[in-house]
Amino acid sequence: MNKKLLKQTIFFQIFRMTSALVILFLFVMIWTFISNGIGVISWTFLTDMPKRGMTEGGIFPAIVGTVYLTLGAIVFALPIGVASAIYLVEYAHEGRLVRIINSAIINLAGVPSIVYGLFGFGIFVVFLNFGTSILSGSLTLFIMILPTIVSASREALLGVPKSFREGSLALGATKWQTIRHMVLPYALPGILTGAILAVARAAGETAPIILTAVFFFRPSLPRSIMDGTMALASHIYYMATQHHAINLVRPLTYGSVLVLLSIVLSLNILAIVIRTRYRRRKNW
Amino acid sequence: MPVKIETKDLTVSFGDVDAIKNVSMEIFTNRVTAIIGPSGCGKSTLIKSFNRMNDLVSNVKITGQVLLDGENIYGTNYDVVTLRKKVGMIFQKPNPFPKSIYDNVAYGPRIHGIHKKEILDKIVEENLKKAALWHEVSDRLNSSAMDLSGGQQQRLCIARALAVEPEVILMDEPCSALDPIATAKIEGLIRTLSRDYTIVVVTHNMQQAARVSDYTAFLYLGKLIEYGLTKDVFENPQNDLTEKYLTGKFG
Amino acid sequence: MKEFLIEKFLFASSIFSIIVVTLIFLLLFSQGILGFREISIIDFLFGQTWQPTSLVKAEFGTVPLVYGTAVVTSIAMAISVPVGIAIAVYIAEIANPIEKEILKPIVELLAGVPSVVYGFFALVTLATWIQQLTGTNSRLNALNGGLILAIMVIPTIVSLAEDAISSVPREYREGSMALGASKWETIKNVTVPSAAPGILAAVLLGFGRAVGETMAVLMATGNAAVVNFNILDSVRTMTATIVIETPEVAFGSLHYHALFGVALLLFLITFVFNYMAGVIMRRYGRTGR
Amino acid sequence: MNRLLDTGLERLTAMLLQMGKVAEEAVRISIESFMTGVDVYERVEQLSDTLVRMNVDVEDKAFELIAKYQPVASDLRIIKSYIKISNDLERYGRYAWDISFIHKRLANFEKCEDPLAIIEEMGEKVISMVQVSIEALKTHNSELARKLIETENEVDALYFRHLDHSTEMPMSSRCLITNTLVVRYLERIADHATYIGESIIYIATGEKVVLR
Repeated sequence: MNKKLLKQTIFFQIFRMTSALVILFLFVMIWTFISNGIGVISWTFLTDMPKRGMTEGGIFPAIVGTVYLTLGAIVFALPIGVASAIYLVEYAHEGRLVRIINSAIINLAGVPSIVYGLFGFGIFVVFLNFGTSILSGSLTLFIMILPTIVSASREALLGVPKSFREGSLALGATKWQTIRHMVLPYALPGILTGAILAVARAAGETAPIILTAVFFFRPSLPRSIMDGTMALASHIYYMATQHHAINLVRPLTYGSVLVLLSIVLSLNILAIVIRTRYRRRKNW
Repeated sequence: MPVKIETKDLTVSFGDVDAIKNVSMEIFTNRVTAIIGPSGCGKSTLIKSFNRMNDLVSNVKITGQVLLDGENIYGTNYDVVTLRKKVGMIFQKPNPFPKSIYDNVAYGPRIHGIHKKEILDKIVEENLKKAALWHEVSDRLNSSAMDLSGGQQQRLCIARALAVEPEVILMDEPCSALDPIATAKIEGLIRTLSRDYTIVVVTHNMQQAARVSDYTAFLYLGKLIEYGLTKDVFENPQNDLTEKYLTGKFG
Repeated sequence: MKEFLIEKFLFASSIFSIIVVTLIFLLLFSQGILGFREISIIDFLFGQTWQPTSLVKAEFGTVPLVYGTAVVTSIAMAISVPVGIAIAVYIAEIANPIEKEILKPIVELLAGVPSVVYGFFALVTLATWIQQLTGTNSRLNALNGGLILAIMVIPTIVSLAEDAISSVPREYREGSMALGASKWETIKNVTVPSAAPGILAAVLLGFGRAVGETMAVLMATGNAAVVNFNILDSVRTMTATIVIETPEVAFGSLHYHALFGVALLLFLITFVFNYMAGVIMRRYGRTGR
Repeated sequence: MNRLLDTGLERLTAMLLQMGKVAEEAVRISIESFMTGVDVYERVEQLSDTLVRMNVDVEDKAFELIAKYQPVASDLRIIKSYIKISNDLERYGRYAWDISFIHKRLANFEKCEDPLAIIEEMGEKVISMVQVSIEALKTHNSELARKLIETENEVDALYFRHLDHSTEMPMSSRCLITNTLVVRYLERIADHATYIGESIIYIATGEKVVLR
């Protein structure tokens, strides 16, 4: 009996150590970026244009570019993703079509981001001739995050009890009235969580935008969606690997990483907080 | 006796399975009709065909007719929304919306275009009174319906259904999730409401059927086995299956 | 009428996903197939040399790229599968509520970190550690890429495997414990085996993620398209190849089509693994609706 | 499947059949003793008292079953009828006691020969009715129960014949009273046998018949 317990304790401790190790890794990584990057973070770093071949100055155009690209993606993805989820949950009858749509969504979710990049490159940049532009990048990111939004919205809709719908329909509400008043409001936190996570993911994506939207260096802010741009993620990549004076710009690179990481992790934390609060408040 | 609902050769199937087979019956105005039968006999399916809630199931097929005031509700031009306004429904598990007590009752009227505060106030009060809930909640209409007890929630659902001024109220095992005292209150309410409404109650509790109903229908494997005055069905059932079911001698 | 229009709009939106998948495949296929007018499929799949820009003789053998992807992915999976499952088991079965409250969000944050950030970390920190530990000459190598990839795949495996383990019915556990089994025996003999299909699906999806990961491996592996059978040598993956070469490729050239060919190969590999994961998940609960 | 209620119903039936036995004996010996002039007053009084007690027991048991199981349909009909039948059986005992009481009080000095033939015939028929009613009860046999009506009619006919007869024949008032009362008691016993028959038909078919 004691041997049994000893074995159990040993295994549990191994598992606990493993988990702790992964936490440790995250903290070490974040600490690396904070300790190396905090020095360069300043108001001017965030709001200035890059200067002297990006060895000095700020990353303002990159931040702006990331915001544009991300906003563009979510503006397309949210309505279409939510609409798609509503159709699948509320309207579609189980059958061939739903199965095909489902497997399409599952497969979209699994497509590597670089393939999205190449797709965006082939379709938007080349075929539709949008060129290397915010539009091409946004559309590419939109397609990339669409499955995330659909899945999150679908889960959120399915989480609304059937009894709400029955109750409303039984009172003579139409299907759309029921969805609008009795389903969507209660699915909203879940949909929102999904949307925020999708935004975070889009903001951090690099490969697709390298092929569709960004330039190594662009000294001015984009003036229209047909302009190319800089973006934080790609900026980090270029500064870390492509710059002619890698060591000189390393502090700035750390700073950029810290900015990107703060944005993305804040969004993630926000999503987690919303979800936790909503789960706690949920009383049905 | 005026007939409110009449089914003619009603058959409801899900896929290949017939849940209701050739049921023809008349439901009388301002009477309580109980539908009893073993689990899976089609009781719920039967009443859900009275307000077309079965339509929500994807592979459902319905043949025959259901006449409400002589009009076929499965007719091509019949408006489901109007139907469900006329035929309210109370569900097995109390399903108040996670809104305030007031908004629960006001939900139906609002959906149907009533937005004036004074009118809504009146509707809410009137129907909470009808559902015998008013004196328990009149001081906290704006608190969440989810904080009410199970029995109160069910009465709130009844008030909510009454607020759209139905003529028929369908109840799908309305007390199965409630304790005996809450059950007694709902049963009393059913008797009171039967003065103004035609009520159809599905129940697996035979004693409840005996207590609240004027007429009792016994359903077995989707077929209407016996239908008649409750006192006759319970004292002297004509069909051997009914007898066996009522006395608990079911194999 | 309004209801009808709304339904049509919703329907159109949901069809969109099908259209996109089809378009992706069609594009990759049509562009990739053009390359095979000049490159033989045999050479493409089994050629030992990837030299698309050589002026002397351009060669499009994907073996070095597939090898790079395989090595990096194998290292990543060898680490992330046991670690991921261990953490999933810990969260689902062993951790007390407070540990759970901490671990779960951290795993989610780990999943949220952008791959370029991981790549940068591998480039500047992890590579140094490995170099100090092994004394290798090439700072950026397959091991470096595999390690960082392992960290990136762990959250995928943990969250899906944890779902699978958590959805094992309580009764199974109670049944086992009631027979006098210890918690560990219950986990080992009842809970984890019952969750096996879900865990397998998690591993497959993790694999799909590892194969398709781009930026981190691009920045961590050194990108030399050679086959050396040494994990401390530099390698180049399929994904990295696409990122590096696409921006500079001449539109419509043979090289251009060859890159689409690589993407098609990548798409098909990940498709197969995601499909298998999907089938497993659909068959064993967690319906796809 | 054996229901909890079944055990109770079996117990109730057993009590009722026991009552039947006692009642039958009371009726039989009271009539026979009247014919033969033997005094069985003590015995019959004992039997009648037993029946009164048992009737209370049956009623208690029946109410217990109703309270516990809320029986419906045939179960409810059985219990409701058993309460009535138990009452009828108690009445058998009571009239048997009445007969033996009259016999002891008025008739034991000498016999009033003349209407004895009628009383004897009635007595036989009544005893058979009591036996048939109890037999029908044992098996819930509605056919058998229906047969009671014929005998009941014959008993009634004899009763009327006695009434006609006694006004025409000169008789001592003692004899007149004795015989008339006994004939009347026999007629009542036959009535109760018929009631039992009605109850049995109701149990078996749910039909509420009036056999008289």
